[in-house]
Amino acid sequence: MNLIFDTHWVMMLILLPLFGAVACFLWSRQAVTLGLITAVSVLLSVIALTLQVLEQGTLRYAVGGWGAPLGIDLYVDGLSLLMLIVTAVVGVAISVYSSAYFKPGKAKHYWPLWMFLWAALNSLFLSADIFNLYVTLELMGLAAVALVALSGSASALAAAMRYLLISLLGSLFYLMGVALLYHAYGTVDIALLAQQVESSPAVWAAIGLMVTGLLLKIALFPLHFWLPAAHSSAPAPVSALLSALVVKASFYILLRLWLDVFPEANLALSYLLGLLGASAIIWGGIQALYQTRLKLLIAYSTVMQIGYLFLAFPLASIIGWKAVFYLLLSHAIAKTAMFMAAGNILFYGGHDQIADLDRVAQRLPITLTAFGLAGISLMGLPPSGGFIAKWLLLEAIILSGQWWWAIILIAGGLLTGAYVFKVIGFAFTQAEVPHEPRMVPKRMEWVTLTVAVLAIMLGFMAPQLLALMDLGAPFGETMS
Amino acid sequence: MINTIFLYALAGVGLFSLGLYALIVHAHLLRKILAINIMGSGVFLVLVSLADRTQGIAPDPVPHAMVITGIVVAVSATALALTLMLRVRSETGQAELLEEPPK
Amino acid sequence: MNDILWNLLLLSVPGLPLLLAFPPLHSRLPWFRYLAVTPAIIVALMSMTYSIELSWLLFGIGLGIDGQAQLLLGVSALLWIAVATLFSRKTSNSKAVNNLISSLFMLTMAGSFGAILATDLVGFFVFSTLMGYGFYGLLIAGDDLHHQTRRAARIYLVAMIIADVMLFEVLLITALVTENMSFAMAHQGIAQSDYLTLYLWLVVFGFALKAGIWPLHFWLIAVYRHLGSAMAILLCGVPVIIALLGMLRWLPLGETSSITTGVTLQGIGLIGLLYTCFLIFFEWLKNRSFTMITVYTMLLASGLFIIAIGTGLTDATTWIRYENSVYYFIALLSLALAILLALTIRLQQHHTTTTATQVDDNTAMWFERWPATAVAWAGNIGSHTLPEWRSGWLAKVNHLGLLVCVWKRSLAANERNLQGWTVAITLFLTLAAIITLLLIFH
Amino acid sequence: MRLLLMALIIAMAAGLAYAILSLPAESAGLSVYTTENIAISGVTNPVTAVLLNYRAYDTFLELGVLLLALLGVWSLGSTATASQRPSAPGPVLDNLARVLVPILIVVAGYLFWAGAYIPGGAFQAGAVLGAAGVLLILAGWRINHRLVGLPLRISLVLGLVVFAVVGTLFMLTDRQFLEFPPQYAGVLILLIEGLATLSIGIALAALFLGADPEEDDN
Repeated sequence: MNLIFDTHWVMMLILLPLFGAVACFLWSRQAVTLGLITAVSVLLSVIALTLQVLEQGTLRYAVGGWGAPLGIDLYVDGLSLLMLIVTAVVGVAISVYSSAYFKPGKAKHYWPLWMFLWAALNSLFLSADIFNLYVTLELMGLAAVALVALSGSASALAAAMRYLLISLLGSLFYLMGVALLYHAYGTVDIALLAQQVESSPAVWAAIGLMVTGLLLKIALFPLHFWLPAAHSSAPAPVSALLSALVVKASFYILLRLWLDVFPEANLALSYLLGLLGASAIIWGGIQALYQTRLKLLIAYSTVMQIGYLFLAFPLASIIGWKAVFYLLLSHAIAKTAMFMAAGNILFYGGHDQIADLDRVAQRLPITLTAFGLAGISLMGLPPSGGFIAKWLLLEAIILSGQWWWAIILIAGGLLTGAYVFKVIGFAFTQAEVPHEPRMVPKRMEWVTLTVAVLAIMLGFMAPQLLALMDLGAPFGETMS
Repeated sequence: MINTIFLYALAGVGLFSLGLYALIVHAHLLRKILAINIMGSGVFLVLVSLADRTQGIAPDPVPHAMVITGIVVAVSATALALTLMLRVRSETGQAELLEEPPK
Repeated sequence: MNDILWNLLLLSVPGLPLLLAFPPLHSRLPWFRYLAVTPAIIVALMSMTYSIELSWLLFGIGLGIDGQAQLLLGVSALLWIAVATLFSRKTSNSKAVNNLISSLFMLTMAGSFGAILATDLVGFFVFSTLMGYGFYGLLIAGDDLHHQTRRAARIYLVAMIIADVMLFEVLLITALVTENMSFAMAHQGIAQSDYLTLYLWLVVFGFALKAGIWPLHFWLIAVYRHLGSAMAILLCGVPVIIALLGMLRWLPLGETSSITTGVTLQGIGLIGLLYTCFLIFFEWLKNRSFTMITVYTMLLASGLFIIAIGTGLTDATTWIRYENSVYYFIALLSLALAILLALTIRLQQHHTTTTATQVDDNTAMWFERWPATAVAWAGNIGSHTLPEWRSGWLAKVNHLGLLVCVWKRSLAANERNLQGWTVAITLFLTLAAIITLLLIFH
Repeated sequence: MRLLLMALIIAMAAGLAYAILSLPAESAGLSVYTTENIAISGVTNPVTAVLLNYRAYDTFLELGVLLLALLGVWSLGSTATASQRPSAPGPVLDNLARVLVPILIVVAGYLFWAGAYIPGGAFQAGAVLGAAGVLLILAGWRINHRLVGLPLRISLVLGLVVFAVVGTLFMLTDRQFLEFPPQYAGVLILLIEGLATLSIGIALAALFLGADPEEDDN
C-alpha cells in the first residue's frame, strides 16, 4: 500500500506521457507498442492518484520544493482529478483505436504528438499557477495543431493554420492578463491570487482579456468559427481528442479562474455568458441539423454542447456547477464515441456524406449501435450520463427560479434528437452511388462500442462521481 | 525613472494593439504570423518593463524568466506556423486563408 | 379576488367540460372545445394556493390548486388545446357520431382536470376513472374501426378495470384506517397502520397498470400501434401522466420509508430501463418506426420514474429535496412527448400518402423539413378553426414557406459570415470590450 | 467594418493603458523572495535561478514545447520546392561560415557558462548555437547521413530527458520533483544547462531545415 500512497503520482502523470512521447520519437518503429504501454501506465497512475487522494484528501505539490509564490504548485481536488480520470479513460480508448487507424507512415508522427498532447493535458489539469497554465496551454495548442494537420489534405492544412493563429491569439490575450495580474499582486499562484484580488482597473482589464482569450479557445458562439473546420478535417481519433478534451481544457481554466480568482460573481457578465451559451445551443443545433457531412455535423454538435457548459454561470449554484461539470464529463465520453463511429464509417466507405451512408446499419451494426448510444447520452435521455447532467441542471434552474433556461435545455435536447435521428435514418437506406467498402478493423468497432456503453454507464455512477466532485469543495462549501 | 518604466509598458500596449490590427486586416499568412509575433513582443515588453518598479534594488527577475520562457514558446510556435504556411502554399497555391467571406 | 369567484372558477375547471359534454349544449356553441379549456388556463395562470371542500358530493370531494397542480394543469391544458385542434379535422360524416365523440372528449377532459385538482383519494379516484372510461370511449368511437383497434381497446378496458378494482380496494383500506380521506390525512393514517405494505403495493400495481409501466406495459404498446396522431398524443399526455401523478399523490412519499418495497421498485425500474433500451435498439435495426421509438422513450421515462419512486420510499429526506423536480419531470415529459409524437405521426402519414414506395428511403428526411412542417401545421390550425379565413391563410402559408427558404439560406450565409476572419475577430474584440465594460460597471 | 475595428482596438489600447497606469508605481514583485533564496539556488544570477531552480518546471515544459514544435514541423512532411534548395554557396558565404561558426560556438560556450552569474544562459547560448547551425545549412553543409537517424534524435531530446531524469532522481530521495539539494544545485544546473544548450541549438537549426533529414534522404 505504501507504494500507492508514497509515490509522487502527480508527477508521474506528467512525466509518463512525456517519456512516452520521447520514446515514440526515438524508436518510431515500435511507436504503437510504446504508446499503448504508456497509455495503460498513465491510466494505472490515475487510478493510483485517485486512491491516494481519496485516502489523504486534496493534494498540493510544490514542484522544486519551493512552494508558492516563488515556485510552482500543482493542485489536485475533485475537479482536476475527474478531468484527469476522463482524460485517461478517453486517452486509453483513443490509443487503442489509433493503433489500428493509422498507417505506419502516419503513426510514427502521430504517437509522439499524441503523447505530448496527453502530457500537456495532464499538466494543465494539475497546474495551480496561471503562468504555468499559459505554458501548458501552448504545449496543448501546438500539439493539437500539428495533429489536425496530420492528414495533409489542403482543407486540413488550412484549418490547422487558422486554428494555430486563433490559438496563439487566445493565448496572447491570456498572457497579457497574466502579466497584469502578476504586476498588480506579485504572484501567479491561483490560491494566493484568490486571497488578494479585489476590484481594480488592472483586474478588470486582466479578467476581460483572459475571459475573452479563453472563450476564443473554447469556441463559444459566436467565436466558434474555427472549430467546425478544424474538428472535422482532422483524422478521426484527433477529432475525438479535440472535441472531448482539448476544448474542455480551456473551459477548465476558465472555470478555475471564475471560481477562485475572479472577485465576487459578476451578475451581468454571468448572464452574458449564459446568453451566449443559450445562443450556442440553438445556433449549433440548427447548423448541425443542416450539415451534409457527418463529421461536420458532429463538430457543430460540439459547438452546441459547449453552450450547455455556460448555462451554469447565471445559475451560480453549487448544483449548477456540478451539473455542467457532469455534462462536460459525459459529453467528453459520448463525443469520443461519436467521432470514433464517424471514423469507422469514413474508414469503411471512404466518405462521410450523410445522404450516401449506404446501409451502414446492416454492415457496421456495432458502430451504429455505438453512435446511437452516444446520441442517447447527448440528447440526455435516461439512463445515460447526459441525462443525469441535464436533470441536475434542470434542478439548478428550478432552484434559481430562472425557468427560461429550461426552455433552452429542452429545445437543445429536441434539436440533438433531430440530428442524431437524421444520421441514423440515413444509415439504413441504400445510397444511389455504390462504393467499394474497406473492412474496418474489429478493434476499432469494439472500442467505439465500449466507449459508447461507458457514456451510458456514466448515468449509473452519479453518486460516486458527485462525491468525487466534492473533494476539496471546488465549487464552494455545500450548505448542510 | 517611474515615467520611463510606464512609457515602456505603454509602448508594449501599442505593439500589442498594432499587431492585433495587422493580424486582422492582412490576408497574407506571413503577415499574420509576423503580426502575432509583434503582439507577443508587446506582451513581453509589458511584462519586463514593469518588473523594474523596485525602487533602487535590482529588478524583479521572475518576469524576466517568464519572458524568456515566452520567447522560446513564441519561437517554437512561429517555426510551426511558418512550416504550416509553406505547406498550405504548396497545397493550395497561395499563402492565404481561403475562407474569407464574399465582399 | 373574493372567495366565491375562486370557488366558481375552481369548480368550473372540471365543471365546464362536464357541462359541455351534453350534446344539446356543445352542438350549439362554436369552438366549444377551446371554451372548455379556458377555466383551466385561467387557473393555471393565476398564482394562488386555494382549496375547497365539496362535502355534498359523494363522500366529500376536495379540489385545490397549488404550485405543482398549477404546472400540471397548465401543461395539460396546452395538450388539450393541441388535441382539440387535431380532433376538429377528424370529424365523421354522421352527426350522431360527431356528437358522441365530442361528448366523450369533454368527459375525458373533465376527468383529467379533476384528477389534477383533486386533493383526496375519492376525488382522484372518481375523476381518473371518468377519464379512463371516457378515453376508452374515444378509442372505439368512429365509423370505420379496424378490428385491430377494437382488440387493442378491449385490452385497454380490461387493464383499466383490473387497475380500478385494485384502487378501490385501496380506498376501502384507507377508509378503514382513517376517517378523513384527504391525501395528507390518509398518508398519516396509513403510515402508522399495519396495512402499509399492502397499501403501497396495491397503489403501485394499480397505477403502474394504468400508466403501462414495465412489466405491465403490454396494453400500452398494443393500443399504440393503431392510433392516430391526436389519440396518441392524448394517450401519452393524459391517461399515462395522470396515472403517474396518481402514484405521486397516493403514496406516502417523504413521510414514511419502506426499504424493501423501495429497493424492489428500484430494481424493477432498472430492469425495465434496460429492457426498453433493448427494445429501442431492435426497433432501430428492424422497423425504424419513430412512433414506436417515441413510445419506448416514454417507457424509459416511466421506468426512471419508478426508480425515483423507489428512492422516495427508501429515503424520505432525499424525496423531500427532489419532490418538486419530479413534478417538473412529469410535466415536461408529457409536453416533449406530445411534440415529438405530433411531428412523427403527422409526417409518417404524410409520407405514406405521397408515395408508398419511397417511405423507406425518406423517413428520416422530415427532420430536415421541420420548419415547413410547423408552418403546414399552423396552416391547418388556421384553416380548420377559422374556415372563412382559409384562403387568406393559404396565401400566408405559402408566403411563410418562402420565408422558411429564405431563413434557411440566410442561416447558412450568416454562418459563412461568422467564419470570415475579419468578422470573427471583430466579434471577438467586441466581446472583450463588452465583458470588460460589464466588469467595470458592476 | 474597418472603422469599427479601429475604434475597438483603440478602445482596447486605451483601456489597457489605463489599467497599466493604475498599477502601483512601486512594487517589489517576488524579488524579495528571489534574493532571500539566491544563496541556496546554486547560481548567483537571479534570472537563471528563477529559470532553472525556482520555476524550473516551466523551463522543463518549455523544452518540451520546442521539441514538440520540431515534431510538428517534421510531421508536416517535406515543404521544400526546387527554389528553396540552396544552390552552391558563393565564396563569400562559404568563407564567412568557415570563420564565423567556430566563433559562434565559442560565444555560445561563454554565454552558457556566464549564465550562472551574469545575464546569459542556456537559451541564449542555444540560440547562438542555432545561428551557427543555420549558417552552416545556408553554406550548404548537411549532416552526415549516418548521424541522421537515432543519434540526431537523441541529441534533440537530451536536454529534456536529462532534465526529467535529474528531477526524478531526487524524487526517490524523499524530495519533490526538480528539488535540487543546495550543495549540488550548482553542478546540476550546469549539467542541465549544458545539455539543454546543445539540444536547443540543434533543435533550432533543425527547425530551420524544415523536414526530417532522415525522410529527406529517401
